[in-house]
Amino acid sequence: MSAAGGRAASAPLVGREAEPTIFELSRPGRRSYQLPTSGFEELGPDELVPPEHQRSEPVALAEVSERDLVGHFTRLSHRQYSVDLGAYPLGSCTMKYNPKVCDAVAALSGLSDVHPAAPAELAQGWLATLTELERALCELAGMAAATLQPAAGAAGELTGLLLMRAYDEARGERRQRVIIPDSAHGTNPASVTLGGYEVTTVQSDERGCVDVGALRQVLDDDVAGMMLTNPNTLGLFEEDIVEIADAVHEVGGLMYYDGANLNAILGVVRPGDMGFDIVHLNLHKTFATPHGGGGPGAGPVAVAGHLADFLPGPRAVRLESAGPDDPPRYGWATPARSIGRVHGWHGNALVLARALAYIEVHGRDGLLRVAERAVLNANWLRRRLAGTLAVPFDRPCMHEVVFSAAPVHKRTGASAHDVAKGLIDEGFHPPTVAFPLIVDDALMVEPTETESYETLVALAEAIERVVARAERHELADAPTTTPVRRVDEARAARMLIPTFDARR
Amino acid sequence: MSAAGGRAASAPLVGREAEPTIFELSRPGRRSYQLPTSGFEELGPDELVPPEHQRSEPVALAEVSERDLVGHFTRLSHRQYSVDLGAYPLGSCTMKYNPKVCDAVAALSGLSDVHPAAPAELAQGWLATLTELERALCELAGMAAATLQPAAGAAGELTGLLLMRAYDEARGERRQRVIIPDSAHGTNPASVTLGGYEVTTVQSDERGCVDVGALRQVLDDDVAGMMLTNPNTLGLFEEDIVEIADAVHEVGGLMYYDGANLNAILGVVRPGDMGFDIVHLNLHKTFATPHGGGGPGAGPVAVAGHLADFLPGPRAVRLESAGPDDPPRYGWATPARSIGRVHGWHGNALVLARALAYIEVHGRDGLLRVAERAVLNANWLRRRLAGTLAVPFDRPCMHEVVFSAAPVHKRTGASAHDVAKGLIDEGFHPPTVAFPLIVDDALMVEPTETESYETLVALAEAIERVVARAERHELADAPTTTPVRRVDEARAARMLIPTFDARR
Amino acid sequence: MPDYLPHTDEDVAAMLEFLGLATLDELFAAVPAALRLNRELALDTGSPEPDVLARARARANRAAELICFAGAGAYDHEVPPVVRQLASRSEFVTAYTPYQPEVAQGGLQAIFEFQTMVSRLFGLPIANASLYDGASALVEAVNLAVGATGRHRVLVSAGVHPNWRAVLATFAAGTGHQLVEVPLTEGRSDWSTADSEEAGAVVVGYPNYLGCLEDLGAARAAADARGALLAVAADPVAAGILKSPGEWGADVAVGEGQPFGAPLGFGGPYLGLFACSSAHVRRLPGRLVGETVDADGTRAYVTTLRAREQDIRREKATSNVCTNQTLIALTAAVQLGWLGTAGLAEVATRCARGAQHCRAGLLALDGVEPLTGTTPTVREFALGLRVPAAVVQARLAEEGFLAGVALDQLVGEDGDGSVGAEEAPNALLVSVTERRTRTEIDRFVAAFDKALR
Amino acid sequence: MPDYLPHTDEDVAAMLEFLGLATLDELFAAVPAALRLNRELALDTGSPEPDVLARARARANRAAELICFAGAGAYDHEVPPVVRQLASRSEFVTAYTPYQPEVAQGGLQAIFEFQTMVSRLFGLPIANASLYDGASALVEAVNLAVGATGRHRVLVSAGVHPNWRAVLATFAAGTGHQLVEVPLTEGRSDWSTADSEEAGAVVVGYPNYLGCLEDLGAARAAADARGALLAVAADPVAAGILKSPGEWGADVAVGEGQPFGAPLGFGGPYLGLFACSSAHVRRLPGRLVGETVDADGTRAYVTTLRAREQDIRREKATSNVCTNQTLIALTAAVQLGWLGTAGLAEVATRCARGAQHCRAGLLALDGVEPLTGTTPTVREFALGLRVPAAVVQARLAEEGFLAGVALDQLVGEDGDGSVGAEEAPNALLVSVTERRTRTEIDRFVAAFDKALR
Ligand SMILES: Cc1ncc(COP(=O)(O)O)c(C=O)c1O
Ligand SMILES: Cc1ncc(COP(=O)(O)O)c(C=O)c1O
Repeated sequence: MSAAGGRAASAPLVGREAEPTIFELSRPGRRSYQLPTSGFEELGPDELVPPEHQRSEPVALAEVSERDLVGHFTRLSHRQYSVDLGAYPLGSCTMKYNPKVCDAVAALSGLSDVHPAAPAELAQGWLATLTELERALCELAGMAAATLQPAAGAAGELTGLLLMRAYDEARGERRQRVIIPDSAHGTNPASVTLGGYEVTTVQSDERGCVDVGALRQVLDDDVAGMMLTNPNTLGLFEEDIVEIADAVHEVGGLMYYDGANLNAILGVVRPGDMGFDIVHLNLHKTFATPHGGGGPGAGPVAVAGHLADFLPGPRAVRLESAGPDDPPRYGWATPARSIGRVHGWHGNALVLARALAYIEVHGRDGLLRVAERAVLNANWLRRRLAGTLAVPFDRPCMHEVVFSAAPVHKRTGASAHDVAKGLIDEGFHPPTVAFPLIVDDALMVEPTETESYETLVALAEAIERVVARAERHELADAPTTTPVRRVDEARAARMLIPTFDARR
Repeated sequence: MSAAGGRAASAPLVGREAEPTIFELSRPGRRSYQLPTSGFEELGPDELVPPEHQRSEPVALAEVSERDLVGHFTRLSHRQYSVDLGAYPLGSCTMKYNPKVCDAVAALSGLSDVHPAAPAELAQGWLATLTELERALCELAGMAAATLQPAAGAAGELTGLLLMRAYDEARGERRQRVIIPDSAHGTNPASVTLGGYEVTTVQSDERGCVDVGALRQVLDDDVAGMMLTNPNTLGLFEEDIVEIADAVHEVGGLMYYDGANLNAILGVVRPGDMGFDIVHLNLHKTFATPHGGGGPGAGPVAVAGHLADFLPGPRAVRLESAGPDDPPRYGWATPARSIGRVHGWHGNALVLARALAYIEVHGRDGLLRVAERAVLNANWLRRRLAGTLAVPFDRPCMHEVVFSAAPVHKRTGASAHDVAKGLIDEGFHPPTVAFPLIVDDALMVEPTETESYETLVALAEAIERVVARAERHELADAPTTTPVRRVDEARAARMLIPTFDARR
Repeated sequence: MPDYLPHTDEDVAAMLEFLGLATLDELFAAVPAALRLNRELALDTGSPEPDVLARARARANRAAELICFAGAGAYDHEVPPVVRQLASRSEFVTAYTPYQPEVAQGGLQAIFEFQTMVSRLFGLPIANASLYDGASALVEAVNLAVGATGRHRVLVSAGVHPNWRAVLATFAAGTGHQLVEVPLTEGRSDWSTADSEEAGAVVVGYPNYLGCLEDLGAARAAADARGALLAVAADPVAAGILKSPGEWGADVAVGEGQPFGAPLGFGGPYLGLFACSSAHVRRLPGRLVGETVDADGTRAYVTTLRAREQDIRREKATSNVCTNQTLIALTAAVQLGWLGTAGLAEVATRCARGAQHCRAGLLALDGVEPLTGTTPTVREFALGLRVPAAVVQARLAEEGFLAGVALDQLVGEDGDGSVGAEEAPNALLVSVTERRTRTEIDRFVAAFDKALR
Repeated sequence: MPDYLPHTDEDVAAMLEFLGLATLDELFAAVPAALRLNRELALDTGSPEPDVLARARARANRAAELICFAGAGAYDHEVPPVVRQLASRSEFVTAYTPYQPEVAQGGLQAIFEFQTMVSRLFGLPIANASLYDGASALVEAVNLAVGATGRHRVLVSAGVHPNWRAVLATFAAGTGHQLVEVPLTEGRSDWSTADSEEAGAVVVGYPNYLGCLEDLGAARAAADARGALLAVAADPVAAGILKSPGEWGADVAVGEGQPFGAPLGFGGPYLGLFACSSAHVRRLPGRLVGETVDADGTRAYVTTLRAREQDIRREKATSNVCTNQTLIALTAAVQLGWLGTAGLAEVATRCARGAQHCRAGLLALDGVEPLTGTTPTVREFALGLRVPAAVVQARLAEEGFLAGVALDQLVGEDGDGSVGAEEAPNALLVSVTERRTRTEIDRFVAAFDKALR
């Protein structure tokens, strides 16, 4: 007998049982689907597909009633933390509140029901959206032009590296190395490899920033460029950025800006003005695309003028108008020396539309406030918690702050990981743990600008309580209030069960 | 300091704390609202309202950020059981699964953005919707015409009683009494009073049905009519319905059908064919309007031909077409001897549109299946649990079954109420308790047709386990898995706190 | 044959066997054969969802596309995506009345908050958990007043919405209340016309349905003179800038809550708001949520004073109300949470500002006269036109506007105490909400001018 | 100045004071003054939500209103209200990547179910948690094959979607793969044209982008002959009635998951599907959810084999993918849960049925030729027209149809191994989904006839 789809015992509201998989809820012969009346006689696969191509049996999916489908996924949703439930201070992830108006924009039929290969004349609204977003992003980044195709930050990074490469080749060069700081996000080195470069890591200094001396030592004319995020992944502003950029430029390298931390500097300082040549922007972080449990995002890449010709294509462009009073018209154009496509179509278009709406609602004034409040919140927490956790780099931070639980760990045996689990029982999603790698027992807190003063206080108090529990050795069991207790991650890798069918 | 809007500790997923009220989350100066750019100079109340009418201070509402608004109501939603989380076998309430397509219909701008006083020429689609629904309901009820105005079942009842009254008066009579069985829902006697009649209660016999002998004893020419639901609130079909109707008609009374239980007989037998003259239908029960935590519903009233002239108005009607090929046209008409309006406009229109969609998706075939499966499910549970709980009227039931926990109560001290609380910990919403009043320790179970066999089995097993726990005297504490434990209802009435302001 | 039922053929067979039955039909053995329908219902067979959606789309209405200047109790207010999204969470939508408070704290707390908001809005300490609509709230208010005073005579201002008065009259046939209409003079109730017999209630609108500010001091005096309670039918948006009914001394205040987050929806589901003084709490109609504690002493909510209600009190209940408008009340709590203190005041101010601009513009046209003299109005106003209102409506619809509400639709060709028979066909009630921009209003006035010619 | 920030002026003042700062600007003291923007951004000031929504509405596209016969990897499939509603639950939408499994079981379990569904669909035991889109999944498949074989040469059928091939080529500039195009003959890959050197991967579409059924046996043989892995780019809907890539012997199967619940959305966000044989699990790109237990032994889910991923393995990771398309994968799990075994087969069958009817109708017209000879097609098909495809598209748009995809838009005016230079401008790819009724198709054919004249 299959499981009962109407039993809510897995909903934290009324129980703590495991939710059956949809396959366990399945019963042959049940169905949810309804298709429109087509008016066709009922030809089956036999008449439609040559025998050698026919599937012997239909794909065995779950067979559930609509009622069980709804019960199942609604209960699953109750087993999922989210920004809409509470603060989500994951450092580097910028889990801010996402205005619902952006959902409404993305749901508009006039945008969402458009085929990506529709002729440009039938998709003028979309082309206008893309060109306006490109313009706004370029203004925010201090860049000349952008591609909106990359589907996430990492895709933007790789695109940027291929731009470096194309630029190199156009110069007749074949540089081999790209420099990244040891604090860099893991996508940076991974993208460097995929871009066909070797990674040269440069140490951070005791202030948590790029060691300019060490940098100079690895710079030579084999260096295609350097990837940096500023503020960096420690939440610190690289004050020597001009010196760094100059040094890289001197050896003929390009500066790449990892825009995952742009939230901190909107309207304050622009990557282009810091000397960067290529910038990717994580729209799903800064521009309030809800993160969807791991995407979709968007990672547009903006570049300085000398790189515009290499951008992926086609790009939406505004066409010359026939007359001054004619409405604007838009078309597609591929840059002269384009590296080619980096997405099957035009990028994550509905995410792009959301980002434009976010920018429009906030405007230049609102975006500046975003940065100010994000930095204010992080600094307040840094100062407030300095007595509770270690602050490895104790100076004003930008939009996030990295603490270390190492002293607590040493004293009590409770690691950053344990502190994180303890915080769950306090009603908060934990900060990022174990990143950046250069800080022991890192707890990386990014409150974002949308959390209130009261929430910051409550979060600080919760962390203080958790550390106190650590001192009393009470964290080993945490979390205790969640539908499942601490999950055995090692076992998952050791006894791999990647599908329901692998259980047997 | 106000409460922290970003703390999720009240979400059952991560905690068990109380959720602050929105007033506790409030901080003067915060805001969510955004209004469209109007283009007006900023005149204030002083220029707009004469001084003696001006409010001295703005209405003190909560002041929260959009983020806190979302956190608060999302967390509240996690503290609320619902059909979409699991089975809701509340007897008499027909808590079936509501197809989401009905939500989509009600959300269509072309329907939901229409002003109720729009001229008929601009609202043809709505008038068509109303006439089609009226036709379908009349066919289902076996009646001639209907009003769609009543906003719920009780409003329909009162409308029906006023129709009786108008009919009486048109006959030059002034009857004083209306008969209802002792098993009737509380709205029936309450409506009778508001209709200006006196209630005469007729006992049920040992089979749970109207005692026809007792009925005859109270029938005379002062009786305006009788209200009955069939199947009745015990889930039993009144087999003597023809005799009952004849007897009432003989003394000149009208038969009123309380349609809250129509789900059981869709397409099987019709109130009109049973001899009823007036029928109200609870669209929010049978026709899958989600119940909304207590409404909105809709309670259309359908009547036999001799009462059509008395119906409330205006009613949407199909007009004579100019030519045979012309599209249908619709207008409003008020019946000749109408009792008048019973709703500020045309009834709960969007609920009516949902009901029509439900009827269309199911069709005549699907509606019959609804009744069959609803009755099948209830009977299966009746039989299955007959050894666990008492079945006061042990014969085949219709769409619901009334058990009694009285023997358990006597044996163990655990009442139907305790059993209900125990069932919550099993992951089920409890059945209706303490109704109908004529059964001691009643547990009234209406599984509805949308719950699966597996769910019925799980529910039965859960009830068995709870009764076993009762035997072990383990229920006094239940529920234990919920965000709040057993709620002190007596205290609420004794120390009335009906608003946040009354707390002080 | 797609539907929503989970039963496989095997399920049906196994369940029937368990019951000792051979066919589904035998489940209905208790139904006398002679009564059975024994034919198919004269309805279509079931259609798949996409077909039904397409059919519903085909029933779209032209009025939905027009820029709305119609009001009369149903208003085109801003409802932001955030409110729609929160209020449509399925936990709220698919719950029943909170009979089991332990698993219904979400809905209960939201309604507790709603009650608090309504109480503050109307300046009265008690508010219930909703009634069907403004009209039904008024019926209950009158029932309460009659019950409290024991007097069946009710003075009803003709400034109360004509549909609400019609509903009052319908239900008065059952309760036996005697309704006395008090006519308007220049848009205000003229209490001097009513005889001075004792009464149970005095009922007045604020602003009244023609948009005019009534003198509630006079209404209170009229009530006191007759030993009656004062029931005020208040516009809850205008209440954002007006002295509250409670402050004016009302015993009961009712209102139509649609402006707080409910779509126009062709008139429903709307929301009856109901507030009263503490003296009358035990006569309160409908549900009431109260705060209490759970077994651990944690704050909790529950429906309370249930002994008033029909399921317990039966024929002696304060009202017959059971299912109500809870979801719309919850929506209103979300919408008022979104508006907040400043937002509600701002919406009310904007409506008034737009209405004044619009009124001035229209009155400057040839062929437009005020219908209520110089009495101050807030968010809507009544005009007498040179041509029938229906004609103007039809012409303006061509220009993309819903011009307002033709008053003969509400009061009939013969008029009533608010609008006379001569005025009725040419009378138009125009309303402006915060959604109307200055440009829209100016275009509307220009189009109106054309339509009058 | 409405926005989403909760800070009152007092909050800001108090927080600054706590930090010993006088102004917000001092927070940015670390930013060298010379770098500061010191002007306002050249963007508009913030607009209230209703204005922004109105602006977005004004950017609506004509294509959205047309009856869609376009495909080429992006299809107009039925997405029912129930799927939209479930997939847009805010817990799913506003969560992050599940770094804390104890509070992310909901998303994790949904993705575990998604992986199982994709695995069954493609007939391969391992499926990951999503990639960006079909094109990026193909890039990762080739990377995996090259990594597994150590061979950089890759044979790519010209029947693989031209945009995907373009993306492959772009990224090959970084990885150094050598891509060899294998042309089509009558719509099928002609492996005989490729030299027989060793290769890392053989890549083929099934059906290919022109709608034709490739001989996967021949593709498998071509791979075996060169020591290559076989990577199949499969249409996941057609897979509902076709022998699975796994059954054909594919080592990796990828696909564009858009048809499972994602709107056309002008091309994104879509969903890269990726499945492979167990041998390659440690080279798998992207996230993988696995089942495990919690401390109490209760079943639980967690992302696993994380040592492949960039945040741990850095430059040695199997891929650089981090943020991905989780919500779209979850949507696909809901949609496939809704379709079920019978539904997916039915959708695939209906597409084929409609496409065959449409194809026959169009081929019967004067001025329409098949572009792929007699090779069997399933749900879409390519035609050569008498007039340029763009002209037909424009004319049919007037009649309310999106006529298909003009192939020169994909392959360029000069064509490629799938469509020759002479054919390209007049070539049209037509696709039919289960949403197209017979009446619509017949009307389309009639309008097409007119458009050709
Ligand atoms: C600093 C940094 N760089 C790059 C990335 C990669 O972006 P994405 O996850 O969108 O690929 C992230 C996000 O995870 C990040 O935090
Ligand atoms: C048997 C019966 N009659 C009448 C009613 C009253 O209907 P409503 O709640 O819609 O007013 C109900 C529902 O509660 C009921 O179950």
